[in-house]
Order: sequence, then structure tokens, then C-alpha cells
Amino acid sequence: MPLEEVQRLVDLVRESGVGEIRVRRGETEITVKALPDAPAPPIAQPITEIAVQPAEGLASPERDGLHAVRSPVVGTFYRAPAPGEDPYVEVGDRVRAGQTVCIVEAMKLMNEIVTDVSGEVVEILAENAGGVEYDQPLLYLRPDAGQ
Amino acid sequence: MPLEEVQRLVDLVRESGVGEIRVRRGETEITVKALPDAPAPPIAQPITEIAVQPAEGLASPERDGLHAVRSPVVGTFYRAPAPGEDPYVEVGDRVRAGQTVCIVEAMKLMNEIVTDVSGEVVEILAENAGGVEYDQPLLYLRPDAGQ
Amino acid sequence: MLGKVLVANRGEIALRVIRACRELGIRSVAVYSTADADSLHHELADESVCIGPPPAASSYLNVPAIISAAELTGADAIHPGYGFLAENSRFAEICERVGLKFVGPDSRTIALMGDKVAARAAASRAGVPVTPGSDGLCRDVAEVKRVGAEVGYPLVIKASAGGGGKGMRVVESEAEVADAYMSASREAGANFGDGSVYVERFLERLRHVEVQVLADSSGTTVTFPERDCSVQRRYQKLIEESPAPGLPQEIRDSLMAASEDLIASLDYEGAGTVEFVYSGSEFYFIEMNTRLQVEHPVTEMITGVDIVAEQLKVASGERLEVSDEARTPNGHAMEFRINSEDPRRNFLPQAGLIEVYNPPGGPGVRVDSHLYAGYTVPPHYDSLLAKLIVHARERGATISRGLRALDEFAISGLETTLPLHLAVLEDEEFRRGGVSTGFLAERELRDEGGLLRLVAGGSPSA
Amino acid sequence: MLGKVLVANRGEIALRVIRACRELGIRSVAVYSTADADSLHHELADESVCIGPPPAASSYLNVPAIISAAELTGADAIHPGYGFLAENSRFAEICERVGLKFVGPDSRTIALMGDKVAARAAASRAGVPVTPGSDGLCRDVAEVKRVGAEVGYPLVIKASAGGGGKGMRVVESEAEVADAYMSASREAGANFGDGSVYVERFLERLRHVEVQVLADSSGTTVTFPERDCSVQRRYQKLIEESPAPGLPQEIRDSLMAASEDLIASLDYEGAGTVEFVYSGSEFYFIEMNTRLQVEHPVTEMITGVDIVAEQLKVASGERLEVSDEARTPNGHAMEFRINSEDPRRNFLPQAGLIEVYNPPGGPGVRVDSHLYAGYTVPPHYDSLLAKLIVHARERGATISRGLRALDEFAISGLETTLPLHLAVLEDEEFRRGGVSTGFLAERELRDEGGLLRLVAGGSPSA
Repeated sequence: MPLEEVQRLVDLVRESGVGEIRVRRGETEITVKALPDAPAPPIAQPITEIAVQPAEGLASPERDGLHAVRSPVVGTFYRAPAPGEDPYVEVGDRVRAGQTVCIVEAMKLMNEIVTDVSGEVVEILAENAGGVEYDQPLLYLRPDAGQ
Repeated sequence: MPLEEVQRLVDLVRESGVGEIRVRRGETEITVKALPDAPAPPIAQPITEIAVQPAEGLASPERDGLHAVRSPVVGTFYRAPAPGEDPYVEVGDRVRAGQTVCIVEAMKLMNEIVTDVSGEVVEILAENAGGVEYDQPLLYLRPDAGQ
Repeated sequence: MLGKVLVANRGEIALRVIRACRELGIRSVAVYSTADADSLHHELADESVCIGPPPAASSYLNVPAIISAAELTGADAIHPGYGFLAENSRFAEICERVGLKFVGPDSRTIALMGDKVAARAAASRAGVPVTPGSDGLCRDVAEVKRVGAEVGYPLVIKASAGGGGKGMRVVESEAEVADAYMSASREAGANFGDGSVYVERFLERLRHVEVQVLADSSGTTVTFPERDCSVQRRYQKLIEESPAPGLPQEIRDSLMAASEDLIASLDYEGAGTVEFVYSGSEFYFIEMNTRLQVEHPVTEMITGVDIVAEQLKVASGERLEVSDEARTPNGHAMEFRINSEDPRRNFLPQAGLIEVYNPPGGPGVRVDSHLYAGYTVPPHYDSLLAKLIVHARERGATISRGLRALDEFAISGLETTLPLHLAVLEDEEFRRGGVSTGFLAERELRDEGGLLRLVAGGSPSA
Repeated sequence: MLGKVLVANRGEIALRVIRACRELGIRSVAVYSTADADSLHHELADESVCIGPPPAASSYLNVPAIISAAELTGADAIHPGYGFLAENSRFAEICERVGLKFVGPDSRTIALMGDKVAARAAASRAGVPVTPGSDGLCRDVAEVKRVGAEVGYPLVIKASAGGGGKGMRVVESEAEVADAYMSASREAGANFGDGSVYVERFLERLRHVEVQVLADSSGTTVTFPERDCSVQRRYQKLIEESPAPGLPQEIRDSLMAASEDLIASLDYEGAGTVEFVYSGSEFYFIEMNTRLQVEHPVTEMITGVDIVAEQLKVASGERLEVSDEARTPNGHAMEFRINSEDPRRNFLPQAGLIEVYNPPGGPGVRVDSHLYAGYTVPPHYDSLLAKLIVHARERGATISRGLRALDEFAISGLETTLPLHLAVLEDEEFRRGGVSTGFLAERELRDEGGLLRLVAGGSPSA
């Protein structure tokens, strides 16, 4: 089948809103389909024991107007530089871009987590001394206006 | 099949609200489907040998304004009461409701197929002495106005 | 070898036969009702013919349409699958008359085994133990009482033409005989057009065991290790396994020998199943199914024999060639019937669109199913959606594999028996093995945080 | 038994390990990149941890992230699957140091076998035949020429750190040595950070055969019947089968004995594969893979042994208990790698949405795959979508079953190697059995009415 005809079939599908066109001529079969909305991923049957790890947070979406500081590594989240010391930040604190807001320890290495926006700390999401995944939101900032 | 005919099938699907149109004519098969809410059925991989039974027609929908006389049984289609005799009907003939228009033989029984509408024969779809499936359209009538 | 086989069935079993045909180089013809126009058996067969409207009586039970389809397509044999026309001796006879090979035994054998009283007599003649009871039909209440006095109560009254628990009544004492006789006979008449009944001693805490057999036209017979099908709900099997847990080898040998004696006495041909009840260390013949059974894959998994391929070879006139190793179970297999029934709502049948379908994979897992995502389960036919069969080296590992595979099996759009199977596999008594047919009736299903669990104390009617 | 195992992999092999864990009652931890947030291994594991962004170097090869995930979740072992970190001795060493059991041999054995020259020497010491060639590394062109004069041309120059055909050059005569040496060494340096090479006689029309081995920590070893993996494209295996067609029993015995000698000499632990070339009636050691292989299911199908479960048991310190029957092939099995590559466009890799996914079912069919309808294949990782494994009583029936199952396998949304496998199974020479590794290169793929066919006369570069 000449390509011009196939092109016309494609146009037909697009313009008509019809889902699928199939043409078979002798040994040749041509199918033209409009893209369907993707089906949902399969929902596995409930697992007999589901262990919900309290610290195993899942990535939360950005909240309206808020900025999430996310973990760049898998590790353990700490709010303070060392046990007994004051936390880097508390809810309500103002922070500047470049300021350390917490630590994620991985392989005995303390990774200082630095915010790249200035603003006010509105929520601390991870639990102190709990595990965090890659890309997990650690805290929410309300960015300063005009950034 | 010319593309104009495909265009007409597409229009038909859109206008008729019918879910699917499939036409197989000899080696040519054309399918037109309205967009389903559900994902399309799986398309099996091409089978090594595809035997297209020329007589193995698939159910076609009503065409705009036309009435299909369908086979009520699986069997063999005959246009005439016996070999050598005249066909019951020819294209262009006018038929009355209750009139026999063809025969489908099944298990050595001759089933006279009777039309339940009056009108003009516009197309004979099945092949004489060929096999027909249940519900397969045998011929198209244009019903008389006012029916 | 046969050249072209028409498969007079639908659903997973039609697919099973079509697959066997393709592997043997036999062309396959599917027949389908208008309700099955999107079905996989219609898609995957080499040819297909629409035979009628949705009601089974007008399509899958429509003998003239099926014979016509076979003639139109030039098929030389018909495989009936199970259900529908598979044990209809009249259909087998019509096939014989019009020169179509019916894949199964001859019509007289089907008729003989279809008559429960005659089958019992045939088993007796072949030296196969039958449950103590009436010699033949019981024509009146007095005759039932006479049998009762002889073999003792409780008794069970059964329909001669019966099956599936229809026309069956348990009688605890002589006082109940009259009422039970009348109602069993009435129900049998209504369901099978034949009100005749017979009587057997009622065995309690019995297990359902059965022996798969194969025979060719030259008299070679093979019997396989038994299947245990005791997990049933209202006489419908739900889980089948092989070998039967804890069954002594000498009982296995006796079951297989008895089955072999029976089919030899019948000049049997093709596949069949001899069904027994097993109680204490005794077993008794119940009936013989002269066809392929739903649970045949359990035997295939532990023996490596392709039973459907053997059926087709035998129907082609070939000799059976099954090695002696197939008589010894290799590991342990279990089948779970995934039905479109809602176990939370008294097994209400479900029909409708399958949104997600993702069967489990990996080692020791087999799935026989006609489902696919986007398929609509029609409301007209039986509720079997899929068979999940698992195989491992021993029963404990088979149960673990079953739990894993059931857990992975993703079907959405309608409710299924998947959670029921998970509940059974978690049950202590089931895990020990050897449960009786009362297993499910003695338990209640309870929903615990979205998961089903079986708890003791169900009513016998459950 | 281990309590919790972290699976440091993705795709079908992560699922395979998670399934084995579940069946053994071991808790599983999946790790996944942000590109795999919708993946089945993440869905089906008991716990899971996101370890990094899409590039493998930042996620599946990110050792600190994986070790941290194991520590956070309290895993006591790591199963590396195949690929990624599976043969990284440094990773195994880190696991050992931090007290995580690495499911595989110790880091020194991995390092030893990862160095092709050292592995060759180890095989030689164990009495396993190696291809005639240099005793160790060839440090200059003159040394290659000296070997050439000794063992004859053609020769093949190979990278010591190599694999997958990288840093490999065939040399037809002494005149070609200088150029080939330089380019092989340069390519090896660029790909493996190590330009050292060694030299072997180049064997023509050879077959790739390999022996699966298992060993426990107390010195019990098991070897299995060989697999034949000669159907390759550019050194990538496409079809594997067991047993190797037409291989005499005495060669099988010798291959298994040689493999047993090698692993005994190494104090090996866990699963591994000893790879050989087989040409004429001679076989020579090529290399040993110190990990699970893609094609392990082929061996599982013909022996009934769950190799991944045995790996986990051995890693738990348990003894291997594999019956002697596993040393004899039971039937014949074949695996087809279904890759997201378009065989009509020079195997162009494909990524994107899987619209339809319906794997085949029925007897003798196993599918290992992480696909589901609606899954999006990410462009970041290897192209293996699914493994279809078929098993039957003999090779002819296995091929028929393979054709049937490949035909049924419905994947839409992207192109796959499904039609290539159908073409191979229709090829006369393949059907006879025993093709050499040049099989695909000697053929061209031709599209005939939508179906692919192999025709003789491909170029050696195909």
C-alpha cells in the first residue's frame, strides 16, 4: 500500500475520532489506531502481611506555592549536627539559599543538605533519625516573594 | 477496497453509533471501530498461515437505510430452490414481507429464508453454494417508504 | 493424524484444545456465539464459525449448527471439551453417523456411564468396589426402607441421571425416607427429565479422589496417580491437587488398578476420569466422567504427559506412548479455579469488563485462561475465568508457590474467587492435608481488613 | 534461613528473586530508580527504597545508596541478580565488610574469575581444557606473533577484563597482528579501563555450551546438564536450550566433570556457570560467570530444581539437597529472549508504553517478565522485556510449543524480537539442531508478507 494511502488513513483516524482502522489486502494488513488513554497499572492482590515502615516515606507532590527540599541520597535523616545539639531549623524559621537545613547520613558520611531557595520553614516531613529514600521530600519552605 | 469506501465506513461508524464495522471480502478485510472506553482487545501475532475462507463472512452492520436479511442458521446458502432453477430474487427485484428470498441448507434441511420487510433488493452478499454463519447478512433490501 | 478438528466449546478449555491442535499441526475450527465474538478462542483458532445467539441452548448446545459448521469447514473430528455436549451420547452418536470422529469414547460407553445406576453395576462387574446400597433403581419408598434396613443409616438418595448435587437427599433415619424420596425424585425429574433414583450408604468425612485414565483403540490403557478434589463448595470443585495428601502407596496402587480394570472392561477409548469417595482406608466408585476434566492440568504437571495431545493422537488412531514414569507422581501440583463469583456476597456471579489482567509468572506456574485486559465476561456461561496451576517438589513448597502466585494474580473489573483461595491456603487443616468434602461447609468466610479468612463453624448449607 | 534480602536489581530478574524470597518466607526489599517508580519489582516486594535517578550509574550501580538501603531496612543479605553489580568484586567485598551476606561466591573468587587470563590459568590448573593460546597476557605484538607461530592462525585477541565481544579481534595471518593488537588493546582500555589482552586459537563453527553449577559452603557441588546458547546476535544470546541438540552423552559427562573439578578447586559457593566452546568433538573453557544467568530457567525446566531458591538456601548456610535425578535432563526446554528491539530496523532499541500485554499460557509454558499493560518501558536500561521458556518431552515438541506460544504472545506499543524467534524456529538448520554461533550472522532477515524469515547469505557483521 502506498504511503500516501497510509497517511490518509492516519488523517482519517485523527479527524474522525474513530479509534482504529484496519485494512488487510492479501497478505498485507494495516492497522491505524488513535492513541487510547493508558490503562491503569495492575493492582496487585493485597499482600498477606503488609509491613508499613513508618520512616519509609513516599515522594509527596509539591504543595501549592511550597518548595520541597528533597534528599539527594538514601540515608538517615538528622535535624541537628550532633546528638544533643540544636536542630538546624525549626518550623517558622527563615532560611537563606545556601543554608544547611538538615543532614542525611549515608555510609557513615554526613551529607549537609542545603536549600537552594530562601524562605520560611513551614513543615518538617521526615522523622529525626529515620530512613529516607532518594528524592524524598524532607521539609517544605514557603519561598520568599520575588524569587 | 477503494479508500472512498473506507471513508464511508468511518462515517457510518460515527453516525450510526455502532461499535464496530468489519468487512471481509475475499482476501480483503476492513475493520472500523468506534473508540472504546476499554483498551482494545489484544492483537495476536500474525499466524503463520492465515486461511481466509472466502465464504466465512463476518457479521456486518445495517447500512444506512438498508435492511439486511440475515441467516438464522449455520449452513449453505442457495439463491435458487434447486440447481438449474431461477434464483428466488435478483438485484433490483421488489419483494414483499413474507416472501422467500433464498435458502440456507443445514443438516440436509432446506430452510427457506423469508424477508420480514417489503422493499427492493439492492445487493446479494453471500455467495451461492457457499457457507454462511449464524447472523451473517445474506442480502440487503431498501425498505419501502412508510414501513 | 487428524487434519482438522472443530472445538465445540468456549473459554479456557476451547483455548486448551486449540493450543494442543496447533502444537500437533492439526488445523482448528472454533465455534462461537454472538456473545463470544471478542473471545480468544475465536481469535486464536485457524478458522471460526458463528453458530448462534448467546443462550447456550441456541449455540454451544445447538447440535445442527455445530455439525453444519464442521461440514462447512471440512473438519474431520469434533473435540467437545467438558460441559456442553461433552457427555451427550446423542451428540456423539450423530457425529459417528455423519462420519465425524468424536474425540472421546463411543456413544454407547457415554450413555452407559451417564446412567449412574448402570455405571455402578458396570463397576461392580469389573470388580471395582461400590458403596453399599441398592442394587439398581429404587422404585418406591418401601424399597429405600429395605436398603436402609440392610446397609444402615444415614443413607443418601441420588438421581440416576444426576450430577452436581441435584436430586440428592441425605436421610438420617427411616422416618425421613418418605419425604426425602419424594423430593429427590421430583428434583431429579425437574432437572434431568428423569425422576429415577438409587440409594447408597452415606459416608461421612469422605474425601473425593479420582483417577485420570487414557486408553487407545488397540486396548492400551494408562492410569495416573490420583487427584484429590475435596475442597468443594456446593458440590463444585474449587481446588484440586495431586497426589492426594497422605494417601498410602497401597491405596494409590489399588485405586489405579481398580480404574484400569474398569476401563479395560469397557473397551474404553480416549481420556476419562474414574471418581471415588475415600473414607477411612476404604474407597468406593462414584461415577466415571467420559471426557476431559477441568482439573486435568494437575496430572499433566506431575507426570509431564500432555493429556489433550494424547486424546487427539488416540482419536487419530495412534497408539498411546506414555512412559511408566508417568505412573509415579513427580512432585506435587495444585489447581485453583478462579471464578467470576464474589466470595464476599455469597458467591454472586459476576459479569462485565476485565479492566486489568496480569497473570502470575515465574517457575512452577501455569495459567490456563481466555481472559485479557479489555475482555468482557458475558453473563451467559459458567463462571470459570482462569485456572492457576502450581507445581513444586513437595506439598509445602506447592502451597507457598500457590500463595505467591495467587497474590500476584491481578484481575480487576469484577470480583473473583482469588481471595477465597488465599484463605484456604492459610487454613491450618488444609495445610496439614487430607481435608474432607465438608471442609468449606464447616467454615465461615470472614473479612479481616480486606483479606478473607476461614473460621470454623460454618453451617452445612454454606 | 535469611530473614530479609535486598534485591539489587530491576526488571524480570528482580521479580524472579522476589518470588523466590516470598516462597521461602524471606522478606524482600526492592530498590528502584525514579524511572522505575511504576515497576512490578517495586510493587511486589515487601518493602522498597528509591535509590536514585534514572541513570544506572546513579541508581542500580550506586553502591553507597544500595548499602544504605540495606542498612535502613535491616536486610541481612543482598542478591545482585545478573548484570549491574553481580560480578563486581569490590561490591561483594563491601558487603562482606559491612556484614551483609552477598548472595554469591566470595569477593576473591569473583575477582579471580573476572580476570579472563587468571580464570584461564585456574581452569588449566584444575585440569579443565582451555583453548590453545598464550599462557597469560600478551604484552606486545611480538608475543602475539610468537603464540601465532605456535598454535597457528586464525587467532583471536581478547581483552582480559572483557566480555560481550568488546576488545576482541580475529586475526587471519601474521600480517594482521600489529593492527589488531593495537585496536583490541585500545578498545579494551576504553571499555574496561584495562587494555591488557591475551590470545587464543580462533575456533570456527563453534557452539557455545555451558554448565550450570551450584555449591554450598560445606563443599557439596552439583552440576547440571549443559545448555546450548549458540543462537546469538553480536555476542548477545537470543535463544538457549537444554540439553544441547545431538551432544553425545560422553561429552555431557566430560563437561559436567570438568565443571565440577573447576568449582571444587575454587571452593566455590552459590550458583555459577562454566562456559565452553564446543567444536568438532572438543570443548574448551572460555570463562566462568560467578552469578545467576538470564537463561537459568532452561535448566530449572528440565531438572525441577529452583536455582534461585537453592542460591538463597546456600547463602543461609544450608546444605544443598539436589537429587541425582537432576543430573539427567527430563525432556527438552528452550528460552526465547523477548527484547524491546525492532528486528526490521536493525534491532533499534524501543522504549515506550506497552498498550497490550497478554502472555501465552497452557501446558509447558513459563513466562518471566515485569511487563503489564500500561507499563512504560524506560529508555535507560537493557532491552529484555520477557523470557518465554517452553518445555516438552522432546526437542521437536518443544519447537512446536515454542511456535504456538510465540504466536500467542501479544505485546503492542513497541516492536520486539518475537517475530525473529518465530523465524528462527522455522529455519531448517535450527530445526535439525546444533547450529554454530555464526547461525544468525550467516543469514539475512527478510520480511515476507509481514512475517520475518531467515534466508541464507547474511554478512558476518549482521
